Amino acid sequence: MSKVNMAVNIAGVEWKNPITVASGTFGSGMEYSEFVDLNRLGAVTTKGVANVPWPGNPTPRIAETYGGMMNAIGLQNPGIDTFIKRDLPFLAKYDTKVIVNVCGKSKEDYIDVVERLADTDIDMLEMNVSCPNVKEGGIAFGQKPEALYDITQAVKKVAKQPVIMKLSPNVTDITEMARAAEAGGADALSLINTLTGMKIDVKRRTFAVKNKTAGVSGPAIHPIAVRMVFQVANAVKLPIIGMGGIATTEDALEMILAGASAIAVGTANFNNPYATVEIADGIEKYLIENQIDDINELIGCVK
Amino acid sequence: MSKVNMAVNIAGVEWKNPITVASGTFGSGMEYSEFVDLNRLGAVTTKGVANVPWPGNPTPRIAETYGGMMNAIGLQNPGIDTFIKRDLPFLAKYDTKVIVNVCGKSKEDYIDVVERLADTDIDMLEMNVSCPNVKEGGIAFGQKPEALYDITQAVKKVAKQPVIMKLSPNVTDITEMARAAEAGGADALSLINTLTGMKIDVKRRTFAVKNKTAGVSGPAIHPIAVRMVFQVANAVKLPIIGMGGIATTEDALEMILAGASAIAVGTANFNNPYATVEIADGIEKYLIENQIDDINELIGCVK
Amino acid sequence: MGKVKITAGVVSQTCIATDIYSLILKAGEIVSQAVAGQFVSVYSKDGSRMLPRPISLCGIDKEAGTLRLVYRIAGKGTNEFSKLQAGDTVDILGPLGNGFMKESGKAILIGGGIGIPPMLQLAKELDCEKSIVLGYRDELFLNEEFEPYGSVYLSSEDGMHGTKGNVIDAIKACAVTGDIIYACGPTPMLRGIKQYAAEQNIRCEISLEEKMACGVGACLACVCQTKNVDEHSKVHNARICADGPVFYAEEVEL
Amino acid sequence: MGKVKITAGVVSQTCIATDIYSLILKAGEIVSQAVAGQFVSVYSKDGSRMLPRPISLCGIDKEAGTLRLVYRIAGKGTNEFSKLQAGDTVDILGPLGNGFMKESGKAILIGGGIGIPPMLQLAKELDCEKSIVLGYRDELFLNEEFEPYGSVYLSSEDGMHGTKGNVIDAIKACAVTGDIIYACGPTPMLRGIKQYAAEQNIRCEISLEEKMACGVGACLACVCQTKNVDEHSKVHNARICADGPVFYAEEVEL
Ligand SMILES: Cc1cc2nc3c(=O)[nH]c(=O)nc-3n(C[C@H](O)[C@H](O)[C@H](O)COP(=O)(O)OP(=O)(O)OC[C@H]3O[C@@H](n4cnc5c(N)ncnc54)[C@H](O)[C@@H]3O)c2cc1C
Ligand SMILES: Cc1cc2nc3c(=O)[nH]c(=O)nc-3n(C[C@H](O)[C@H](O)[C@H](O)COP(=O)(O)OP(=O)(O)OC[C@H]3O[C@@H](n4cnc5c(N)ncnc54)[C@H](O)[C@@H]3O)c2cc1C
Ligand SMILES: Cc1cc2nc3c(=O)[nH]c(=O)nc-3n(C[C@H](O)[C@H](O)[C@H](O)COP(=O)(O)O)c2cc1C
Ligand SMILES: Cc1cc2nc3c(=O)[nH]c(=O)nc-3n(C[C@H](O)[C@H](O)[C@H](O)COP(=O)(O)O)c2cc1C
Ligand code: FES
Ligand code: FES
Repeated sequence: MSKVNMAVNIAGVEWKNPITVASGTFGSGMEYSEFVDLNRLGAVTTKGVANVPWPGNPTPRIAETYGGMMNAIGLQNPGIDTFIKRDLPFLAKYDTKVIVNVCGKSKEDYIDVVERLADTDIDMLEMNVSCPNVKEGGIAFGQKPEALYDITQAVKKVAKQPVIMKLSPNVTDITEMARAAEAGGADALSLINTLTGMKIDVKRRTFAVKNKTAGVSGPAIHPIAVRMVFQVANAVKLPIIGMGGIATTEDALEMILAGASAIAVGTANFNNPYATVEIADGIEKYLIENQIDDINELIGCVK
Repeated sequence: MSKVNMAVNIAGVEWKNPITVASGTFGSGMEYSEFVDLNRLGAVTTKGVANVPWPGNPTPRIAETYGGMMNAIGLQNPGIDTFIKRDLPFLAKYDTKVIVNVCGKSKEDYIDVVERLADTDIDMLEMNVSCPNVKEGGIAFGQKPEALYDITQAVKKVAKQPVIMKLSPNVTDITEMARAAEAGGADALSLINTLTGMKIDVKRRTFAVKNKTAGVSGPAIHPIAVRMVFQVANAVKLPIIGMGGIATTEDALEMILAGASAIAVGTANFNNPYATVEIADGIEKYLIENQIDDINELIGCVK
Repeated sequence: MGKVKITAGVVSQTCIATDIYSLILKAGEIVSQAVAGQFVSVYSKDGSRMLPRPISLCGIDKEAGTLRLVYRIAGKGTNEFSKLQAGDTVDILGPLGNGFMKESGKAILIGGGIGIPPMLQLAKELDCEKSIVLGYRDELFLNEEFEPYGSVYLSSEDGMHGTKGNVIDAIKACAVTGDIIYACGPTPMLRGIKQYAAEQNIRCEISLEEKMACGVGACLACVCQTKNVDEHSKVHNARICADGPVFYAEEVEL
Repeated sequence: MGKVKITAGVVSQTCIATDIYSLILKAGEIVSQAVAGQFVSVYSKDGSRMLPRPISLCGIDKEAGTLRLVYRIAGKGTNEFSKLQAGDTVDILGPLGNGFMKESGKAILIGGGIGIPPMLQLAKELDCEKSIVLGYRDELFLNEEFEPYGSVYLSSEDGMHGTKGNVIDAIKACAVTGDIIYACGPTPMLRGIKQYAAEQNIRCEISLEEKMACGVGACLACVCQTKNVDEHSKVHNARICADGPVFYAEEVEL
């Protein structure tokens, strides 16, 4: 099982295979390392981390939805100090790339975290621009092209690692956002973040998630994610990490055929903690069965 | 089972209950009348009709998705003449309100259809503004507030029946669209139309639906629809017909609690042709069990 | 009575060839109205699959009140069905579509691959002289059951059974003749048959397939292109589920 | 060996009260490591439900290699589980969470409603003098199985069984005393017990519930508010799945 090339290059960083995990669904790798040999993953993407600890939202923070779930964790995180002291040394023990997902309430917050990470040996930065934006007036950076351009530029100025801008699907035109990130100097894009949803408990006549709205993820949103990856792949030159509802080998391949250079498994981890490695094996098998030597031949091949 | 009031008033039109069907999933009522007594529905909403026959898209036009489906029927329809001659007389035999869904490639197309319907005894008009827009350069009327305002105004000028503007969910801010429709004079809103998606057949390495992109519907999208109904209900004063993934009584109640005055059953008809009447019965039962006299008390009661 | 959705009881299920299953369902209300060429929509129990799967009627036993479906595992839905056992239930909608239009004269029944099952019920219903041409890739199934109803000719791609090649090769090799062709099978086969029938000036009915959502003519998912503007659509599109699945070959573009 | 996801075989399932089921699963790898107070995540077969359902261990039989789960039908997932029969399989992940911290001294075990099941395994594991207080709405279940392990006191809302009222009413009415309380049940009950324990100056462990996604501490769905900033979160949030589900009552806000 290794006559085929599974390695992909994302903005200059070589991953041994195109599989990572979606931020926030895999902690910092520790918890799932009981199920998955992290050495088997192309990269580990961490939970979003801010410059200071964030308490997150009140519970209930999640609800199940048809074919998926919704969450409003509210980006609880222990802050960059603890993260560097505790989580990075753990991840450093593995032969996998480390992508740190960064969140913040203002441009300065993001810059703060990125600067703190500059001299660590992480491999890539992923900017979660769907965080609650307090300074700029509450709207997320991810929903206005100008704001996205701006934050991309600001982060790029201080970043020492390649910067992945993570796009929100809650927009009219995802290609406009992708182009803004590209213009701002992004090295790669990841998409999609969650789609904003709501669930009401009809028995108790109240919101199922305390925060009222919550982000929908899981297989239910996969077709929307594939469409957006396809559109973005055909609009910009940047490498794309595709995510949104990937649970099987076929789901992952769909993303790659649509134009993603790598893929992330999120909600599916909760259903099947072995999903990542099963997908890695499945893609390799697909390549062999279809006599394709190199995964890179598949990227964006459906036009 | 009739001590409770199930009747709702949508823009001056009294429906006997808050149940209709989503345009395009129920033909013009004929086909499903074998399963459902159309007299049991508050209203029947027809498939989109244009000023002339449209051939629609090449096949395959649909694909199944996780917890839903996608379609790119391409608004095939026999044109307004046949519709008036054949479908309206059929619907007139039933004691239910008739909502005609209207599509067009230019403002003139819409006006044409609306004028032709002015002197028929249909009850309401629903404008599908997600149609391919040829004249204005390809983008749908439903994705730009100015365009939506404009078409709403134009249609209202000639319409003799109350006008429902049907909103597309493929936008950054659904409330902005709702406000544009309200400002343009809409009498009611319906939402959501389908979310644009894509599915790739990884075996054949081609698009599952010939049109490449297709509209995702069904239970998978329900939480997104509930969120949008909630947001719109809290942004405008217009009555809302909620739809998107409603398959059960609970799904329908969620929409009503979120702020919809009526609901439409779409994709669920394909899974269960009796869904509409089962939901009508289910809501009535809920009212009785919860000792609520009037369905109107529930509308938008979760805040 | 018309179309109904019912919960059918599984009487029995057997695997009759690699990945091919024969399922007998107790389905009284549907059985009494059904004719050869019609189909039922079969529903998954798994909630992640909303759309029903259209499957042709391979057998209609009015006395027993049962339907027989013969299908190939093609994906997740049919895979789920293949696990059904006697005593289980499965939801079905039917009877759907129009059956074959039975005409007089000597009949040629042609079935290719998983298009073979509906021809068996047709063979039983047709009261005339019949030649039955069955095309396989390799493994045979159902062929023996056709024996009582006419002369059976086989073709197989690998040449192991009957004529090597496809059904048209078998028709030519065995000099099969008739006044009317009834056919069901993959589109390339039907295209060949349509052309052959035109050349030979034989009337020809073919049963078509397309992805379906409603199965009852409401959603316009399953159209095929027709030569003439049809009455329902006013464009060159007929609905396979409601206007078909059987069409005169000359009336549709393949 | 740690946590694993396995396909467990159903040994048996019985309905032990209205909507309450007792399920015995063959689950070797998980059984060998499990202790009272831990739980497993149980997966639906139906693909429309992605998230597993956390269910406490009511019994751990190391020799037979089986787990016992006792649960109430609360929605679609547990309804699906209630249909499982001997010979079926079900996927489970475990063992999850930390068990009760077994302390010395006379123990009071308190279970309310569907919080009763985990107390049974705890009663078996605790090697000390035990008072067992079980609170019901109306119908009894499992109470007889506690008899061998200590003095059992009942409360019921309708007063049909034991003290009319809740578990605290029973404790007071029957003058139950002890050095350490172990409790599981609905939050209002736990809140009452926490306060009672504080008043009486009795150490107190409580088992909490929250909606879960991962069950292993990765997603931060299932937090509870803690008095002190905890080591993992650096905010006042502990993960019920990974840091609990059992906490010292004084350390959490309810
Ligand atoms: C009128 C009609 C009669 C049929 N009769 C038979 C029969 O007797 N025996 C038999 O084995 N097969 C028959 N088929 C094909 C059968 O419907 C498909 O093999 C089946 O739907 C595949 O479902 P799946 O979930 O296993 O595959 P998947 O590929 O997982 O299905 C995904 C979706 O595509 C649809 N789909 C996939 N293949 C087809 C197809 N060929 N035609 C229509 N929809 C498809 C499914 O219904 C489902 O909605 C018939 C099709 C039609 C239209
Ligand atoms: C640590 C722990 C141990 C538990 N032990 C038991 C037990 O031994 N016996 C028992 O009957 N129940 C127990 N529960 C509660 C049980 O998990 C829920 O009743 C069950 O998840 C309901 O699932 P459902 O699909 O039937 O209900 P639905 O309401 O349809 O579930 C929808 C979603 O909400 C979640 N959910 C609903 N209620 C709860 C709840 N009370 N706690 C956590 N998640 C919930 C479900 O897991 C699912 O994700 C325990 C819960 C936790 C957290
Ligand atoms: C519980 C949970 C927590 C998440 N936390 C984050 C986060 O911290 N930062 C981020 O960028 N995305 C976060 N996401 C979004 C995921 O990374 C991913 O973009 C989304 O869930 C879609 O992928 P999926 O359908 O495979 O889960 C979170 C998602 C879930 C379900
Ligand atoms: C097969 C199909 C055809 C549709 N045709 C139309 C249409 O003609 N006009 C329209 O406004 N919406 C059309 N829709 C959208 C539905 O009316 C509805 O807005 C959408 O499907 C969401 O509801 P659902 O999830 O209940 O199906 C169509 C949807 C489907 C599935
Ligand atoms: S499947 Fe809906 S029209 Fe044929
Ligand atoms: S359920 Fe994920 S952290 Fe507890």
